Amino acid sequence: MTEYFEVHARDGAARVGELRLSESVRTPCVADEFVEDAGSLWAAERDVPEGDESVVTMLPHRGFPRGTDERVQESFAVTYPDVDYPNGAVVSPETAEDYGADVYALSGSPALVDYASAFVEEVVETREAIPEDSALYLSGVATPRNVASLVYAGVDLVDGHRAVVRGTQGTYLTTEGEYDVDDLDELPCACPACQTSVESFDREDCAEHNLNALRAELSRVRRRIGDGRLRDYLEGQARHEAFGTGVLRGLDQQYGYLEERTPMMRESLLLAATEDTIRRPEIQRFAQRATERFTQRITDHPLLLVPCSAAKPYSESQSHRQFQDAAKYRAHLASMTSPIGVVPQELELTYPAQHYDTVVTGRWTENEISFVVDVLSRYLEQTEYPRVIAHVPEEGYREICERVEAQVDVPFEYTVEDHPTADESLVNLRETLKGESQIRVSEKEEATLRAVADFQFGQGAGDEFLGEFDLRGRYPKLQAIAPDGEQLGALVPQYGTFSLTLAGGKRWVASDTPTKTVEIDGFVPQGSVLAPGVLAADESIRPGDEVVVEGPKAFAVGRATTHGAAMADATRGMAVEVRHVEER
Amino acid sequence: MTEYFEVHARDGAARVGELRLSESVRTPCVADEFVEDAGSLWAAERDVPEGDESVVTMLPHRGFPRGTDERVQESFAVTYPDVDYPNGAVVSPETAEDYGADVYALSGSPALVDYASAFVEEVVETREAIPEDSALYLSGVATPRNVASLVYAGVDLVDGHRAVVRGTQGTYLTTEGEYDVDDLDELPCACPACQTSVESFDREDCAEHNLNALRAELSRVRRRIGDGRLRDYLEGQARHEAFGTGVLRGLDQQYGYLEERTPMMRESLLLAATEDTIRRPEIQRFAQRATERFTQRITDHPLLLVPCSAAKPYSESQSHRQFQDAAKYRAHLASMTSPIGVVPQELELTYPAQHYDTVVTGRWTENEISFVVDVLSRYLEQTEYPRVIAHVPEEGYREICERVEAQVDVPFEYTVEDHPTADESLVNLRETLKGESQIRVSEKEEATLRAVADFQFGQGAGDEFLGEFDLRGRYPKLQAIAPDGEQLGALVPQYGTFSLTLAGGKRWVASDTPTKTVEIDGFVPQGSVLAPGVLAADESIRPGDEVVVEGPKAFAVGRATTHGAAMADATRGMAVEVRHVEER
Amino acid sequence: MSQPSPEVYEEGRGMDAHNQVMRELRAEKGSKQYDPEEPTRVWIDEDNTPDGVVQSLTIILNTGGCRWARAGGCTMCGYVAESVEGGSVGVDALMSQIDSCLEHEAEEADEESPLVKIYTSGSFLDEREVEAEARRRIAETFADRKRIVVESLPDFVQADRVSDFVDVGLETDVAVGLETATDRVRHDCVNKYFDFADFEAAAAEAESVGAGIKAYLLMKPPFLAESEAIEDMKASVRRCADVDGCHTVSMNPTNVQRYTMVDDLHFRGGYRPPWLWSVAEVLEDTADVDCIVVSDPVGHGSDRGPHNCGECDDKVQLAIKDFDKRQDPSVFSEVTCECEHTWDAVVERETTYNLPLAE
Amino acid sequence: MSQPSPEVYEEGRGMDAHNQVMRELRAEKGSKQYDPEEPTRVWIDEDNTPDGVVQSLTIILNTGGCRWARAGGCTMCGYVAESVEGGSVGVDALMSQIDSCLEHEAEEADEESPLVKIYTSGSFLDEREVEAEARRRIAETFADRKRIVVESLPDFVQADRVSDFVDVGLETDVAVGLETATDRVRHDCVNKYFDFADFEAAAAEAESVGAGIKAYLLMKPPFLAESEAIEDMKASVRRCADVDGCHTVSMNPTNVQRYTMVDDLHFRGGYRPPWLWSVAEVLEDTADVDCIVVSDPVGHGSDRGPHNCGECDDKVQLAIKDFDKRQDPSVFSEVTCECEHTWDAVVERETTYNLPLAE
Repeated sequence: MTEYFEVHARDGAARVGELRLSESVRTPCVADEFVEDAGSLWAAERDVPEGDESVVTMLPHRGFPRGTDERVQESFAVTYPDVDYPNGAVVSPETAEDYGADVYALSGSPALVDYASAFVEEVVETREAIPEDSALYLSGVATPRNVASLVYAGVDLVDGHRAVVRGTQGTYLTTEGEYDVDDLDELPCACPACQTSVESFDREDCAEHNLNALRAELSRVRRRIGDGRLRDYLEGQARHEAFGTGVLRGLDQQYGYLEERTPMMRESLLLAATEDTIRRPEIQRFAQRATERFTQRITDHPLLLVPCSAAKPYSESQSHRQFQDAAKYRAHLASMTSPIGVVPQELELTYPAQHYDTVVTGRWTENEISFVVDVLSRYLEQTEYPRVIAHVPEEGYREICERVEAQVDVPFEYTVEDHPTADESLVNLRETLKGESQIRVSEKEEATLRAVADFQFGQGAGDEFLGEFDLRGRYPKLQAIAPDGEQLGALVPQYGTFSLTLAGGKRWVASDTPTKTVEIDGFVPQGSVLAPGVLAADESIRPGDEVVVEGPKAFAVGRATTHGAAMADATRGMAVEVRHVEER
Repeated sequence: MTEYFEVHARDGAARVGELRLSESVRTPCVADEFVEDAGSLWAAERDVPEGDESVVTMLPHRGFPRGTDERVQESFAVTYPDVDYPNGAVVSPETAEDYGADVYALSGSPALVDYASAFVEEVVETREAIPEDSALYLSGVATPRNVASLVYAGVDLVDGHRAVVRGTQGTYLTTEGEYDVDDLDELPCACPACQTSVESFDREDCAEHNLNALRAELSRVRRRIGDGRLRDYLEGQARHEAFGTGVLRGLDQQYGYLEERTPMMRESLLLAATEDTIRRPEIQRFAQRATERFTQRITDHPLLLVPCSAAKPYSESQSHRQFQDAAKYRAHLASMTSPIGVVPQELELTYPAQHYDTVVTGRWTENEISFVVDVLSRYLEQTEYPRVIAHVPEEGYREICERVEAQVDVPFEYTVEDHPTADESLVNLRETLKGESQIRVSEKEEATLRAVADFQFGQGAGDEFLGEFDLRGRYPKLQAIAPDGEQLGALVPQYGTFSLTLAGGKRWVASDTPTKTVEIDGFVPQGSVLAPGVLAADESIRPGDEVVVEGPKAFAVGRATTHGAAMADATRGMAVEVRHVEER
Repeated sequence: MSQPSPEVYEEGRGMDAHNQVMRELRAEKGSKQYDPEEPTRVWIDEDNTPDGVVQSLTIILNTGGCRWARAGGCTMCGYVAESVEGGSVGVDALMSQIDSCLEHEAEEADEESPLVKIYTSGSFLDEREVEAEARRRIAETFADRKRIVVESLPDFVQADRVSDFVDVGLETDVAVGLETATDRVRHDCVNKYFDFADFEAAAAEAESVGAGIKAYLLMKPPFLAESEAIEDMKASVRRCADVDGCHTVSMNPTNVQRYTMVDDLHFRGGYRPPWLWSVAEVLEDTADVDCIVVSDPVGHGSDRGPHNCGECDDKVQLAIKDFDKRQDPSVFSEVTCECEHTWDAVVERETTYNLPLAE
Repeated sequence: MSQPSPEVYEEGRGMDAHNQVMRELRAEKGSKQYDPEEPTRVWIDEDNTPDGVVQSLTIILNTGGCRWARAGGCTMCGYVAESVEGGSVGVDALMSQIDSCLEHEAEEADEESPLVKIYTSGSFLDEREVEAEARRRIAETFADRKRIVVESLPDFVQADRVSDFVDVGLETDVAVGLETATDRVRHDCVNKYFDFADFEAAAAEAESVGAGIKAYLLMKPPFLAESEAIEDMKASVRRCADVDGCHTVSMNPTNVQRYTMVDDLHFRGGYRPPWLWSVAEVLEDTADVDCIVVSDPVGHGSDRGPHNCGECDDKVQLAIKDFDKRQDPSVFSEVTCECEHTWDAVVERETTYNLPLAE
C-alpha cells in the first residue's frame, strides 16, 4: 500500500503529487537526489535494505533493458518485500503490477527517448498496471525539452542523469533545442551556471546548466498542471522536437487513457492555438456528447445555424442578441465554431463551450472545416428539423454548410448578405422565419436543463432521470423542482452542469439512468470523501463529475475530484467533494 | 547614411546585427541601456544634442501615439539633422522614410502588443520604408513571450520597459505565459533573481526576473537566427499566445515581404512539426516554382507517382531503388510528400526537397491533403503525360490521387496492393509499365540540369540560357559543358542548385533569360563584393541566389548573401560571395 | 538643426490639422437641441478661496457654445455640443437660466452660497456670447454674494467688463483656461491659440480694477509622456503663482471625453489619462508657492479618467481633495500603494514614442 | 525478502528462458555449410606469456561447434554457427585443418611460432568434439614448439588429457572461458552453467600434471550497469589470480555479435558495449596482482564494440595493447580525453533500469 505518495492535482494524465519523505517533495521533479538504489539482483544477491524515511529506497531489482525478451523477464521476475519505509520497485511494461511500492521505475526507458510511439505505449501500459497513487519514475530520460511531454503522459519522477551526461558531452540543453557548447557564441540562459563568459564555460558548467534548465522546466510544468493548462503549453512546446509532437499525437490516439483522466470542467480558458486542439479529449468529448447524447426537444421549429461569438456565453454577445431579435425566437439556435464544432443553444454554458479562446486567423483550415462538417452532419442525423436556416458568413461557415447539405436530407436556406449582422441579413432572417411559431422561454429553459442532464449523465437522462419538474429561477440560474416542491438540482452557470440535491441524487438512483456511484465504508462523510474510505467507484466517473455517494451509514451527493478508477485505487487524497449528505 | 549599424546574418525578415558603439552590441537585444533620448519636441524646443559614440542618441522627435491622425502627423513631421554620432529617429508607419539614422523607433508600438495583424502591417510598412541596414526599434513592447515574434517580423531592438513595468505590477513573465506573482507557489526559473524563496520574492525581484527572462530569450533568438532556424522555433513558441500565432500567420500572408528575405537554401534541416509549415515561404516557393517553372522534358513516358522516403535524396533510399528496379526507368518519377507537395525527380536535390525532417504521424491531415492535391493538380495542368501510374499507399496518398484524378484528364492507374514495396505491388508496377520505353540516363541527367536551371533562373532558362551543352560527371555531380569545351556550371549536390562559371555567367547575360545582376563600381572584387560597392542590384535576387556581377572593371559570378533590395540599400556588410572574376 | 516648428506656426499647419481632425470628430457626434432657457448644468459644492473654504454655486451657462471649438478647438474638450444649436442666446433666455440656478440653489442648499462661479464652455466676458446687458444683470443678481468667478479667454478680460462685478461690491475673479504656461504645449498638444503673455496681460487688466485671476491648468494633454506632463505642470503652477493677481491655480488632469482627439488616441491605445500619483506629485512639489493650488480630478479611478492601479484610486483622490482644502502636502505622505513602483517606472521610462507604458 | 533467485535456479527457469530465446535467434541466422577440412580461422600474433612476449599461432578449429550453444548458450556468443553442420568432425579432417594452419604460418611468418593456441568455439578437451587420437596427433605436430594453449570448459580438464601435451615437452595452458568469477553473473547474465568451484578444480587438475590455466573473462555481459561490470571484473581478476595454476587472465570486453541476445538488446537500445575507460580502469586497478592480465578489445571504437567517445578510442586501445605487453599501469595515466567526465557520470549514475545512459 502506498503510504508515501499522494496526488494533489491532476491535469489529464499529468499529476502534481507529494512524496512524503522526512522532507516532503513536490512532484513531478528531479528525483535522483532522494532516490537510493539498493542495487541490482543481476550482479549480486542482496539483503532487504534497512531503508530510511528521508529517501526512496529502490528495492533490490532486476532491470530489464529494452529488448529483453518477455520470457526472460518472466523467469527473472522479482517479487518485492513489504517494507515500511518509502520504497520503489523496478518494473517493465510486461512486469508492471501492484507491488505495494510508492515509486515504480520503468526500466529500459532511456531507449524510448527517440521513439514517441513506443514511449506512449509503454507509459500508458505501465501507468494502467501500477496503482493510481504511486509515482511513475523514468530514469535517464529527462531533458529540459522533453520533460513536459513525459509528465503529460503520466510520469511523476525523472532525474538529472541524462541532463548531466549530455552536459559532460558538451551538449547544452534548452527547452527548445540542444547546442554544441563549443559552438555557442553566447549563453542563452539566465541560470547561475551561465553567469560566466562563454569562453570560460566548461562541461561541468554545462552539466550544471542542463540541470538548472531541467529543474526550471519542471517547475513550469508543475505550475501548468496546477492551472489545468499543461496541454496548452505542450501544444507549443511539443513542436520543438519530433518526440514531443509524437507524444502529443500518440496520446491523442490513446483516447481512453486520456479522456478518463480529463476533467469535465476547468476554471481556466482553453487556448485553441493549433489544430491539435481539435483532438483534445475535452473537444472530442463535447462533440461526441453534443451529438450522440443530444435529444431534440424543441421540435417543429427550424434549426438556425449562426456563427459563434467571441463573447461567451454566446447568447450574451451583441451579435447573438441581434440574431435573436431578428429571429424572434422562432428557431432552435445552434452555433458553429472551431474548435468546438456545433453548440446547440442548450449547451452554450457547458464546458468547454464558453471556456475557450481561439486565435482569430480570419481563415478556416481544411482540418477545422472537416471537423465541423463531421460534427454538424452527425448532429443532423440525430435530429429532425423541417428546415435549416444557415445564417452564416461566407468564409468557412458557408462551405461547411454546403458540404453538410450535400450529405443530409433537410433543406438549407441561406440568409446572409455580406455579413450576418448587416441590416439586410437580419431582415432576410426575419423574413425567412416569418410564420414560424415562437419558442416559449419556459420550453427553452426546460429543454436546457434536460439537455445538460443528457450531456452529463447519459443519453436519455434528461427525461428518465429528471422526469417531471417545474422550473424556478432566471436563466442561467435555473433550478429543477420536483412536483412535491423539493429541489432536484440547479444549473451551474459557470460550467453549464447540473449540481444535484439529495432529492435529485435519490431520483437518479431510482431512475433507469445508470448512476455514477461511489461506495463508501460505514461513516458519514463531512465535506469530503477521502480515497481510503472508498470501497468502489464507477469506472465511468470523470474528474468533476456529479456523483452519488452511498454507504451503510450515509447517502450523499457531490462532485468527483478524480476519475473513478483512481478513487477506487487510491489510498490517499480526496475522492469526492460532498455537497449534501444525510445519515442512514 | 548608416554608419553604426550592420546586418551580419539574416533568417527571413529576422536579422542578427551589430551596433558599432564604442562598445559594440549584438542585435536583436535590449536597447534601453544604450539609448539616450534627447527629448520630445512636443514638450519643448531642443538644440541638436552633442551626442556620444557610446550610446544611440534619439534625436529630438515628435512621437505619434497610436491613433494620431495622418494629417496631424504630416503637419508636425520632424526633419532630422545630419549628425556624426550614432543616432535614432522616431517614425510612424506614415512618416517612415530614410532619415539617415542608424536606428528607427516606431512610435505607438505599445498599443500593438495585442493586435497581431496591426503589428504585422505596421512593422512591414515601416521596415520597407526605412533603409535595410538600419535597426528597427520597438520601445515598450517586448516580453519574454512575444519577443521572438517581434524579431521574426523584422525588429532589431527592443527594450526592457514593458518587462520592468509588468514586474512592478507583480506580473511574472515567462516565455510561455504570465503569472500573478502573489499566485506563485514556486519560482519556475533559474535566473539569479529567482534564487530566493518565493515568500521573499518582491516586485523588484519580479522586474529583474522579467528582464533576465527577456535577455535570455533574445539570446536564444539570436542563436536561432544564426542557425537559420528561427521559424522552426516560432512554430512552437508562437502557440503560447494568440499574438504569436497571429504574427506568424499574418506574416505568412505578407508573402512578398517574407519570401524576398528567405534564403534559397539553408544548411540546417527544416523541421515540419506543424501545419503552419506548409505556409512557409520556402515551401510555397518550391511548390510554385516546381509547378509554374517546370518544363516537361521527359515526354512520351508515363508519370510515376511514388511516396516520399525518409532517406534523402529520395533516389538513394531503399524504397525508391526498389521502385526503379521494378519500373526499369520507364516512367518519369515524382514523389509526393507533405509538406513539400510534389517533387519531380529532377528536383529531388533542390532545397528544401532534401532538407526537411517531418514528424511522422502516420496520418495525413485535411490541410496536408488539400495542399498536395493543389500542387499535384497544378503540376498536371502544366504537363502532358499519357498516363499516370500512382504507386502509392492507401493512407492519404490514394485519396490525394483520387481527388486529383477527378480534376484532370489524364487517366490514373493504381499499382499498390497493401504496401508499395510489397512484392505484389512491385510486380504490378513492372507489369503496368511493360512496353513503355526506357528513359536513358543521359536524357534524365540533361533534364535534371535544365529543370534546376528553370527552377533557379526562371521559366525557360533551362533551354534559353543553358542552350546546347554536353554532360560531364556522374550524378549528382553533373557539369554542363558548352560545345566549345568550356564548362558552364555544375550542379551542387547539397542544395540542388547550379553554380556558374564565368562562361556560364556570360551565356546567361547573352540569353533571353533575365539576368540577376549586381552592378558594382569600378573595382575588381576579390572574394566578395561588399555592399558599399554595389550600385544597383536586381530586385528579384534572393539570399543564396546565383548572380552575375558587372562593373566597369570586372565581370564576375557568385552567390548573393542577401536579397537584391538590401544589397542596393546597404552601406555595410557583404553582398556577394564571388566565385569567379575577370578583369575588363 | 532644422526645426520644423517655426514653419508649423508660420503656416498654421499644426493648427489646421488639429482643427480639421477635431471638426470631423465633432461632426460624428451630431448635435442635440438644448433648451436656451435652461443652464447646461448647475451644482452646489465647497471651494477653497482666498477667504477660506466656502460653499459655492457653480453654473454652466448655455451661451451658444465655444466659437473656438466650433472651428476645431481643444484636443481634449468634448463640451462643445453641450450648447444651443445655431449660436447666441439672448439676454432674457440667459436670465431665465440664472433664475433656474437660483431655484436649484434654494432647493439644494440651506443658505445662499457666498461664492458664485459662472462658466460658459467659452468666454463669459466675450460679448458675442454674453451681451453686456446680461453681464450687468447677472452682476446685480449676485451683488449680495461675497465673491464671483467668471470664465474667460484672456482676450476678453477688459477692465470695464470686469468692473461690472467689482463695482457691485463683489470680490471678483476671472477664471482663465490657461491649460499650461508653456506656449508650445498649449499650441501643439492642446491646440489653444493664445500665449502666456496674453494671460499675464489679462491678469494685469483684472488687477487694475481690483479683480483677481484663477488659472485653470490641464495635466497631460495628448502627445506628452507622464514625466513631461508632470514637469509641465510644476513649471506652470510656479509661473502662474508668480503672476500678480493670480491667487488660485486649479490644476486638472485630463479625462477622456467622447468625440475628441484624446478619445480617438485613447481608443487606439495612444493615450492614457495621468496617474493620480502625478497629480499628487505636482501638488506636493508646488506646495511652497504663494498661491492656492487645487485640483479636482474628474472620473478618477476609471479607464477614461485619471487613475492609478484601481486599488488606491479612492485613497489618493481623497488626499487630493483634502489638500485642496488645507493645502497641506503632508497628506500625500500618508497614502502609499504598491503601484507607486509602477508609476516610478513609467515616469522614468515613458517617452512620446512608447506611450502608454502601463494601463 | 522473497528472493526469486533460488526458485529460478531450482527450476532452471532462467536458463530455460535464455536458451529458448537464444535458440530462436540462432534459428534466424540459418546455417552455412563450412568445409570440415578448413579451420574456422587462423592468424599470427604476439602474446604475453609467462616466458615473455612471443609470436603466436592462433587456430580456431572447426570441430562441429559448441554443444551448449546449440542448446541456447551464452547470451553474447555468435560463434555457434561458424562450424560444420551436423556435429562432429573426424580425425583426418581435423588434421587437414592443422595442415592448413601450418601452411598459413609458413606463408605469413618468418619463423615457427613458439606459442600455439587452439580454440574450438567449444572444448578442445571434450572428446565428443576432438577425439583422443586427434588430440594426441596435434600434440605431436606441435611438440617442437615451446608452449601450447588449448581451450576447454572446466569439466573436460582431466589430467590424462592435458598430459598429452605436457608429455611431448610443451609448456601447456588450458584456456577456460570463465567469463566472470561471480557465479550469479555467469549464470543469469551470461547463461553459462558451471561454477567458479569447477574452474578451481580444473586448475588443480591441470596443475597436477604441470600445466597452467589461462582464464578468459568477459567484461559487461548484458543486464549489468557499467559500474557493476567494472566491479565484477576487478573482483574476478583478483579471484582468478588467487587460483593456483592460473598465471594469465585475458579480460575481454563484450562486442555485439549478430544473432545473440546482446544483439537483440543492442538493437532495441538496451545494451551498450563497455567503455574502453572501463577496461583501462580494471587493468590499472588490478595491476598489482601476481598474474599476467591482458585484454584484447575486439571492434574497439565502433558502435558494436567497446568504445569511448570516438575521439580517443584508438589512443586508449593502444594503451591497452601496450599494457598487455609491459603490464605497466602508468600507460593509462598518459591518455586523457574530455569523455572521461562522461564515463565518470555513467559509472556513477547508470543502473540496470536506466542503461545505457550514454552512447
